[in-house]
Parts: sequence; C-alpha cells; structure tokens
Amino acid sequence: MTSSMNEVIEKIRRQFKDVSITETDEREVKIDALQENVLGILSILKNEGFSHLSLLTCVDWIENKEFELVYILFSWKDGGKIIVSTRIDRENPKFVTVKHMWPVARFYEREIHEFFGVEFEGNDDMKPLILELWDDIPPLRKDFDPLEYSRKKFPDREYKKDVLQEARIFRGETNG
Amino acid sequence: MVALKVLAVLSTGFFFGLTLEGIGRKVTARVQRRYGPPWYQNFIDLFKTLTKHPITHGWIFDFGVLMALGGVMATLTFVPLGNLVAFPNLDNIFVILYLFAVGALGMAMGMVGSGNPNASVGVARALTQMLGYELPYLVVLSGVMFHYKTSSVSAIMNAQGDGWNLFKMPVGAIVAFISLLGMLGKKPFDTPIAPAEIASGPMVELSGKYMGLLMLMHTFSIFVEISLFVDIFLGGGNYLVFLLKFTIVWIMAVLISAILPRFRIEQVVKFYWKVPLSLAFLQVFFVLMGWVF
Amino acid sequence: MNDLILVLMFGSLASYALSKIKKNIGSWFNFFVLLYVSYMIYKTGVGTEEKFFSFIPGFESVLSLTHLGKFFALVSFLIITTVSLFIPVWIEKKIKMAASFNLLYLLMSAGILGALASGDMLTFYVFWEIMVLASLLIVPMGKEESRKAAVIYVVLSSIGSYMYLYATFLTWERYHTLKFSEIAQGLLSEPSNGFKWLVVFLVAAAGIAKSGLFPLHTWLRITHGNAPDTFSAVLSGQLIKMGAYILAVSLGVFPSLKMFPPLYGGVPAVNYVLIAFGAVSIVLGTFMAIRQNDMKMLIAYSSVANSGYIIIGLATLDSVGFAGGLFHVFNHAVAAAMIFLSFAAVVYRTGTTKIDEMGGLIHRMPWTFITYLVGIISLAGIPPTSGFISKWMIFQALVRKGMFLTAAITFVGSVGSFLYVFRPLAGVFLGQLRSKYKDVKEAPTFMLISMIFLVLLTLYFGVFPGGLLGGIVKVQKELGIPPIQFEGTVIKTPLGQWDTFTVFTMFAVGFIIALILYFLFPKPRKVDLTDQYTAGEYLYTPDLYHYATGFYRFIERLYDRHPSFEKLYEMFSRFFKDIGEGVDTWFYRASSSAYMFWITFVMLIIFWVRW
Amino acid sequence: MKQRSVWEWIADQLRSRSMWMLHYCTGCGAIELPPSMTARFDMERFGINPMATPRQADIFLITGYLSTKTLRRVIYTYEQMPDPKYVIGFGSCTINGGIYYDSYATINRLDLYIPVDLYIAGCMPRPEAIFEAFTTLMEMIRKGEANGWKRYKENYEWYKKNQLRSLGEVYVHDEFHE
Repeated sequence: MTSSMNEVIEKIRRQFKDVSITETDEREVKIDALQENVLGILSILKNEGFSHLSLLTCVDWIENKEFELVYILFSWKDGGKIIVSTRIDRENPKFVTVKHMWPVARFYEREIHEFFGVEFEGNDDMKPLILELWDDIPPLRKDFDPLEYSRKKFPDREYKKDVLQEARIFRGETNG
Repeated sequence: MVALKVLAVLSTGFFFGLTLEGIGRKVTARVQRRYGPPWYQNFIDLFKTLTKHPITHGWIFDFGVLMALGGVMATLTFVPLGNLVAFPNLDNIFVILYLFAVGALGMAMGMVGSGNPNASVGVARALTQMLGYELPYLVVLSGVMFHYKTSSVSAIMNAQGDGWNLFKMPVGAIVAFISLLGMLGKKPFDTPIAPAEIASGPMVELSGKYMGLLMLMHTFSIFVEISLFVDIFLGGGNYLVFLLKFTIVWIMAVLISAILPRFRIEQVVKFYWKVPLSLAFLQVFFVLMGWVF
Repeated sequence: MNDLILVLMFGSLASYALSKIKKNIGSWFNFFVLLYVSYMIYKTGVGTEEKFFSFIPGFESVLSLTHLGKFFALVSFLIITTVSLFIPVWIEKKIKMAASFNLLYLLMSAGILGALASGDMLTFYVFWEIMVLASLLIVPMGKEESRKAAVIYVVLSSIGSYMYLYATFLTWERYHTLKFSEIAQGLLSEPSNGFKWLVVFLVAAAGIAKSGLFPLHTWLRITHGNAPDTFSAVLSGQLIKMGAYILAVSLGVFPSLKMFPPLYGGVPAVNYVLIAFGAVSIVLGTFMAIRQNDMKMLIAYSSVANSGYIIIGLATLDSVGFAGGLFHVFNHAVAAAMIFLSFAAVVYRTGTTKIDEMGGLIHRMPWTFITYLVGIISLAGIPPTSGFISKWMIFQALVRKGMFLTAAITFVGSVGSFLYVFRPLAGVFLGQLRSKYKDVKEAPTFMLISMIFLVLLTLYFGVFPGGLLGGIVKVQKELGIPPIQFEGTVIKTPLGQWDTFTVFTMFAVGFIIALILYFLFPKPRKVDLTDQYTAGEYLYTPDLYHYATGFYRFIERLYDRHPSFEKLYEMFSRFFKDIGEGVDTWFYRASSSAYMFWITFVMLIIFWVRW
Repeated sequence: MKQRSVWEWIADQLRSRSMWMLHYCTGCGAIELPPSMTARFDMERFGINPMATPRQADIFLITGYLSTKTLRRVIYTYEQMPDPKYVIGFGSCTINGGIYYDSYATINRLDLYIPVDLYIAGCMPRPEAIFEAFTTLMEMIRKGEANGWKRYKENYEWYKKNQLRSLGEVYVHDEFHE
C-alpha cells in the first residue's frame, strides 16, 4: 500500500468510527461502511485523488436478505484502488445516487435498477438500459430461475430419447 | 449497315467485357494465392441477379437505372473498337466523355432517389473522385488533340501509324493510365463503392434486376474507358489486335488493383491534382514545344 | 422600335393601376403585353434607324436594331415572358407591394429593350440606367437581408455604369460622335494604343459589373439569395445577359481583332485580360458554389462561373468560340431561369431555401423535379440538352488555339458543375422526405406550364440547334467574324464535328434497350421510403437519415480558409464610411453660421482658381 | 415437390452457382468465415462471395447464439432480402440454444422464427463443415428443395405468432432513436 494511500486510510479511520478496512491486494483496500457514511467516504476519497469511479455494482446476498452495493474507485496519481461497499435491505432496496459526483454513475445505477431492482433517489432516469420489453422480476436476483423462464418464453427442440444409443455409449462401444 | 455495326459493338462490349471481368477476378485470386472463380462466373452472376424478385423505391429509382444503362450504351456505340467504327466521323472525344456523364448522372440520381444515406455519401464521393481524375485526363487529351489537330478518336487512332502515342507522349500516357484507374473505380480508387465503410456505396439499395442492369452498365463503362485509352495511346489496329491490347491494359489495371489498399476521398482529389495534373501540364508544354518523339 | 418601348412604358403604368384592383390582373396584363412585344421584336427587321430624342445640340440619339441586339432581345424577352407567366399565381401569396412589382417589371423590360436597340452610347446609357433602377427597386421586396443586397447590387453596377459613361465622354471628346459604328471606324484609325485599351476596358467594365465577372462578382450571392424568388430567375437568367451584350459590343462591335496585334493563338492582348477575369470567375464560382447550403446562393455562384464561360467564349473571337459564347448566353439564360423557377415553386410550397431543411420533395412535386433535372443537365453541359453544344464549341475553340490553361480551367468548371448542381438535387428533391413537408402539394398549374415550356425548349434546341445557330451566323457575319459551319444537325469545326440528332437517337436506342430488359424480368415490389438497409436498425425518424448537411464536407475542408472578396469590399466600404464620419464631425456644425462660413470659403476657392 | 417450369429450373441452376452471402455475425461463428474466404479454402470458387447489404444477398448466414434484441434485427433484415433467399443456421446455438440453452435472453430454436434451409452442427464448425453445407445447399437449390422463403410467405401468420410469443414485439421503439 503506497504512502499516500496510507494517509487517506488513516484519515478515514479517524473520521469514521465503525468502518472495517482490509487490505485485499498489493495496492487495493476494501472499506465496508454503513449506509450513512458511504457518501462522506466517497467525497473524501474523490478529493484525495481517487477521481475515477471505475465500477458501481451490486451483489445479492439472498441468505441474509441483503444487497451489497460496491463502489470501486481508482486513483491515477498513485495507481491505488479503493473498494467502498455497503449493505442495503433486500426487500425494498433504496439508496442515494452519486450522479452528482460521477456523471457515469447514472448508467451504472440504471443498470443496477434494471437487473436488481434497487431504487436510487435523485436519479429519475430509470428507463431499461439493456433488456428490451422485459416482463419478469429483475433477472440477476438469485431468486430468478433463468431455465424456467427460457422454457416458458423460448420453445425448445424436442429430442426423442434414443435408449439404445444411450446404452451403447454407456457401455463404451461408440464414443457418441 | 450502321445498325449492324452498333449491334457488333454492343455485343463485343457485352461478351468480351464480362469474360474479361471473370478473368480479372481469376487474376486477383491468383495474386492472393487462391483458386478463384471460373471465367464465366460474371455471366452467371448477371443472369442470377436478373432472375430474382427485386425491390424498388419509386419511379425515380427505376428511371435512374434505365438512364444510366441507356447513357452508357449510347456512349459505347460512339467508341471505335480498332477498325470497327459505328459512326466514322462523329466520334468526338468531348462527346464521348460527356455522354458518359449521362450514365454517371443517371446512376447517381437513381441511387440517391432510393433515400438511403449510404447511397448519398457514396454518390458524393463518386462525383468528387470524378472531379479528381477528369481534369488531368482532359488536359492530356487536349494536348493530344492539339498535336494531331483533330478531336475525332478514329482519326487520332489512324494517325498513329508511325508510332503509338504511348512512345510519342510517354508522360501523357502515364497520366492517362492513372486517370483510367480512377475511372474504372478499381481498388486504389474505389472509395465510392467501399463495402466496409458505406455498405457498397450507391449500390446499397440495389436488388434483383437493378443490380443486374447496373452490373451490365459497369461492364460497358469499363469497356468504354479502356477502349478509349487503347485507341488514343496504343494505336488500336484491327479488331483482334485491339482486343489483345485491351486485355493487356485490363490485366495491368487488375494487377495494380489487387495489391493497393483504398485511398480516403480527399487523398484521391489531392493526389490527382498534385502529381498527374503537373505531369499533364508538363506533357502539354512538351506538345507546345513540339518535343514529340 | 420606339413604339414598342412606349408600349412597355405606358403598359407599366396601366399594370400599376390594374394591380391596385387585384394583384394578378396586373401580372396577367404584363404577360400579354410582353407576349405582344416579343412577337413584335421577332417581326421587326434589322438596321432600321429611328430618331429617339435630340435635345443636345449637334447630336441626336438613334435607335437601330442590329443582329446582335435582336439575338439578345429575343433571348431576353423569351425569359421575361416565361417568368411573367409564372408570376400571377405566385404574386398573390408572396409580395406586399405587388402593384409596384408589376410596374417595375414592365419598366425593366422597357429598359432592356431600349438598351438592346440603341444605336449609340448615350441612349444605351439612358436605357441601361432605367433597367438598373427598375431592378434595383424590385430587389428589396425579397427577404429581410435584401435591402443590404440592393445597396451592394446598385453600388457595384454603378461602378460599371460610370466607367461606361466616362468612356462615352472620352469618345465624344475625341470623335464628336456617339454612334457605335462611327466610333468603331474612329478607333480603327486611332494611333495611340493606350486610348484604345482605355475605351475598350471602360466599356467592358459595365459588362463585367453586370454579368458578375471576377472583380465585381460579390453582389451576386446576396442579391440572388435574397431577391424575390421569381425576380432572381429574371435577374440571373436575363439581366446578366445584358452584361454579356456589352462585352460582346466591346469585343465584337469595336473590332478588337483588327485594333490590336494578336498576342498568342490569334487572340489579342485585351481579350487575354478578359479571359483571365473569366477564368478566375469560373474557378471562384465553381468552388464557392460547391460550399453553399442555400440553394439560390449556390445557383448564383454558378451564374458567376457561367458568365466566365460566356466571356471566354466571346473573347476567343474565332468562328467556333464566339458562336459558343453566344449559344451559352441562350443556354445559361434558359437553364438558370428553369432552375430558379423550380426553386421558386419549392419555396412557394415549403417556405425555406436552405437545402438541409428539405428532402425527398420528388415524391410530392415530381414536375418541379423534372424541370430542375433538365435544368441542371443543361447547366452542367450534358449531351441530350442544349447546354452541351455551347460548352463543346468553347472547348473546341480553346483546344484548337492551344490555350491549355484556360481549357484546363473550363474543364474544372464543367466537371465542378456536376458537383454543385447535384447538391440541391440530392438535398432538396431526393433522399428522405422530411416529416414537416409530408403534405406539400405540387406547384400550381400555371407555374408548371411556364417551367415545362422551358424544358421543351432546352430539349428541342439540344437536338435541333439549327434555328439558334442560324441567328448566331447572322450575328457573326455582321461583326465580320468567319461564321460557324453547320448543316442540319451536324456541327462542323476545324477540330472535329458531331451530330446532335445521332447522339439523341443513340441515347434513345440505349434507353429502349434498357427498357426492354427492364420489362423482361420479374416485376419489382414497391417499398416505402423508410424501409432502408441501415445495418439492421429500424428507421423511425426519417429526418435523421437525410444526408444533406455538409454534402461535400470532405472537399470543403481542403479550402476552408479561402480568400473572401466580400469581406475585402466590406473593408473598403467601412474605410470610406470612417472617412465620411471623420469629415462629418470636423466640418458639420448644426448652426447656420458654420454653413455660411463654408459656403463663402468654397466660393473664394472657386474664384481664386478661375475655373 | 411442385413441378418447376423450365424457366424456374434454369434460374435455379444459376442461383446455385452464384450465391451471394450476407453473414450476420451474431455470435462467435463469424471468425470461421475469413479462413473460408481466403487462400486455403477460397469460397469464391463456388461463386459465393460476401455482400455488404441484404438487398443483394441470397444466403443469410446466422453464425451463433441469438439474443432477443439480435433476433429482432435478424427478422427485420430477413424481410429486407429479395425473394429467393436461403437461411443457413450456423453452429449449435441456432439448433437448440447450445451452451446458452438456459439463458433468459437467448432463443433456443431458430426455425420457429424464420425458415432455416440448412443447419450446420458444431460449437463453431470448421471451414470444411461450412463447405459441406454450401455444397449440400447448392444441391438442394438445384433440386428445388430449398424453398424456405416460400414457406415463410405461405404460413406467415404462424411465424409471426411465434415471433410475438417470444419477443413480445418485433419493431421496438428504443430510446436511442427518439
């Protein structure tokens, strides 16, 4: 971890009490924070040179009923990468937008809304970005079953079961 | 009698032109170490397109294609093929070149009439390229006309008994050949028909018989351009010798086009107005000074 | 001849009164008067001398129609009458001051007729001023910028007119006569070369200004662009030809061939200066026309280029070149009138002249499209129409005389004309139909009649140029130039010959063969305009898929920083304005005593110098 | 098999020897085509060469998996092609959905939506397989069996019903065009 990243981490550690910082890689730090501190941390990091929001994505923890929003920031000065992540409730997922800090977030948030159903206050442009005429629950949620959807929407080719051929393959006479 | 000659000229243009295009494709294939299609492939392509059920975009689309084919056929009848001359003293160089423009304008109008933006971009490029290669060509031709004191192609052809213009005016012949490449629309100068950028330019909306008629027009226009070059610069003796020279010039053009990549459109105009134009004026200066070998 | 002029003069007053009742009655009256006058011109013989006025002692002005004048008069009145057939329908919707429009229209044609029929320089100048004044007052009736255009138009053409006036005084002071023929004799025996150069140039200056040649061409873009639509047809089709008439006079009537030793290729040095102007205006007109986005300004620049052709044709002064120049006068008059009338019809329906705001109008206005198409085929000089014959003659003359640089520039002009005539064709008529103009209707019938008449005229003279060539031969005999040989439809020149009728029949044969092939094979399926191949995407907004803005952007980029003469002349005008203001502030005091002081001061100067 | 007129027979002979191909590189199969056009395999000796627009194309080569969005464009392009047209499904993704059989976005069987004359099995078949397909297609055309386009015209409603069932709507207003 480079020296400048150390200062930033110390600053955040002093300012925010209940935040867990782990160093996941050579120049990479992961910060788990509560929902209310995320915006503060992000703005500090932005001023400290982490100007590039390289990714904003969402992870579906279905067992403990939570979504995890992950912000990956990258700094061109010292090549360091900081991952800020927070947990939001899965039933009615709602979070505040970072569109004002990074304009690109507008599209990330739109995609997350489309594929996970997370609402972002302040970003009203929630039109579908990638899917056309989608009529089911957001597809990347773990409780969505793609095979069943595919069978419902896209009829398949019926293959007759050729028992003899299968037996021969099983016995290893033909290589199928 | 004249009708018979016109028919002979048109059928030569048709049969000989299409076979030469097939041979050209075979030569390009061999340059790329490929086997290449049979020599009669272009006949099959032509008749196949004519049998399909085409799609049209209104009367101006049809009228443009007809005007293009009619214009180029009319130009072909005025071009002397060796000693086969349909209209002996009416084949004026300016008449042939500007009657050729009827075909070009007809095609341009028809293709833009289809309403496809690719076609308009292609036609704009084609007209710009025409501005590029037409100027040096006309300057060299006016030098030839001034030297021989006549603008009839057959008269110039017969006056080359003692030596081809290729050797009398070598610089002019080179410039004319470079402009010929531009006219043919072969590879280094096929920006208007660039398949990768503008989906084969003006031909984007051509289906079925329109594509066939325009392939026919393309064959006739190639035939007109090369036979003009052969008549003015290579003497073009009797009919068979003329066809032999025609084939040689065509093969050279195909070889060059098999190798060179495509120019960008402003590079085409800049190139034509730098090198060939200055050479053309040099050649005209030689003619004025009377230094004709 | 002067009774015709009087008919036109009083006709203009009558049409003013009639238009007060109802606008188009005046225009219909105009049309019938002009029809009568053109018929009478066709009827009048050549060479009859009639007195006009003689209040200056020792001089009486005379009207005598020469072959040259008659040729130009017939061409001019052909255009004026056809356009006057176009006006009645157009005038209702378009003009605030319709009555004065009709009045000035007839007044201008009276000026034109008088100028063409005048036998001496002073009467010519009088009618010239009437014509300029009348057209000056019509121009500001157009768009909002047309007032500025009218000012520029009048300033530039007055430069030419005053130089012409100065030439009149010079010749009067030297030869005490003003008749063209007598001045020609005088000039022949004139010892001092400088005087001959001066007279020819001063007379030619009026032609250069009026036909928009190189140094004085800046008024063309603004005036054509903003004048009322039908008037720009007359302005470009006919008024520019008055400039060509004066150039023909300064070259043919004052026989520059006999006055000056030939410099190169049998053409004297004076003509070379005019040819240089013509060549520059061809290059300038062509390359500026390719850039324009306003269709009327585009054709205005093409008029600059075509005036260049006319002066080059006339200045070669050999049998083929001079005939080519005169024939091109007719061709450009008819072609420009056709194109501007079709533009007037388009503006009458759509209301805008910007090319990239329109598109696909062919599907709603097919007849206007056909007129425009034949117009540009003739303007670009392509065989079946008459446009090609004149350009062919000019090429033959230039190549035979060995003037290669001028020939190269004319080639640039002719191939460049394919480019700029195609821009409005693709931008306005073809391509995608704009949603705004979905319900545009075809132009009214009378407009179509006048347009189709010009189309038939061009095609007729394209195939049978005999009638026009006969007139040109008479003019050439009168000016002592060896006439052009032609018999039937074969035009012979020392360099080569061709037959317009065979070219037309061969084109027809080719077209019929193509038609047979077309009907031999399966019937096509009609698809509407938005069903295009656009790489798999659907076409909902046709406006996005119309390629018209920056049509030749890739060439325009090569000469974006081109020198602009309009800015140059504007700089001059600002310079003079500043001087004017300076003088104004120093000398002008509101008080009367200052006036008295300056008047006495000037009087003293005059008496002291003993003028 | 309907008896063809002599004219039709001749036309079929011509059509089989000069097929112009529009390869719609939907999936990962497009990489197999350059080797089949260049020196080693040279598709042109059969008279087949690639064309830039559907208007000029006879064969419509669909190479690989088709998502719902691509299928809409494929149907639109198919309808833009002039009439005697043949479709070749290329790779197992067009036959039964291939490795994306359970995805929520890709279709599993192509010939429910547009008539397919010929399938080439293989998770991206090699150029030899492509030429096997081309020669069989040429045979089928000569014998007059390859009339998928007639089937499309005859039971147009059946195809449309299938398309709407899977895609919801073929012509879609998406935000990029307003």
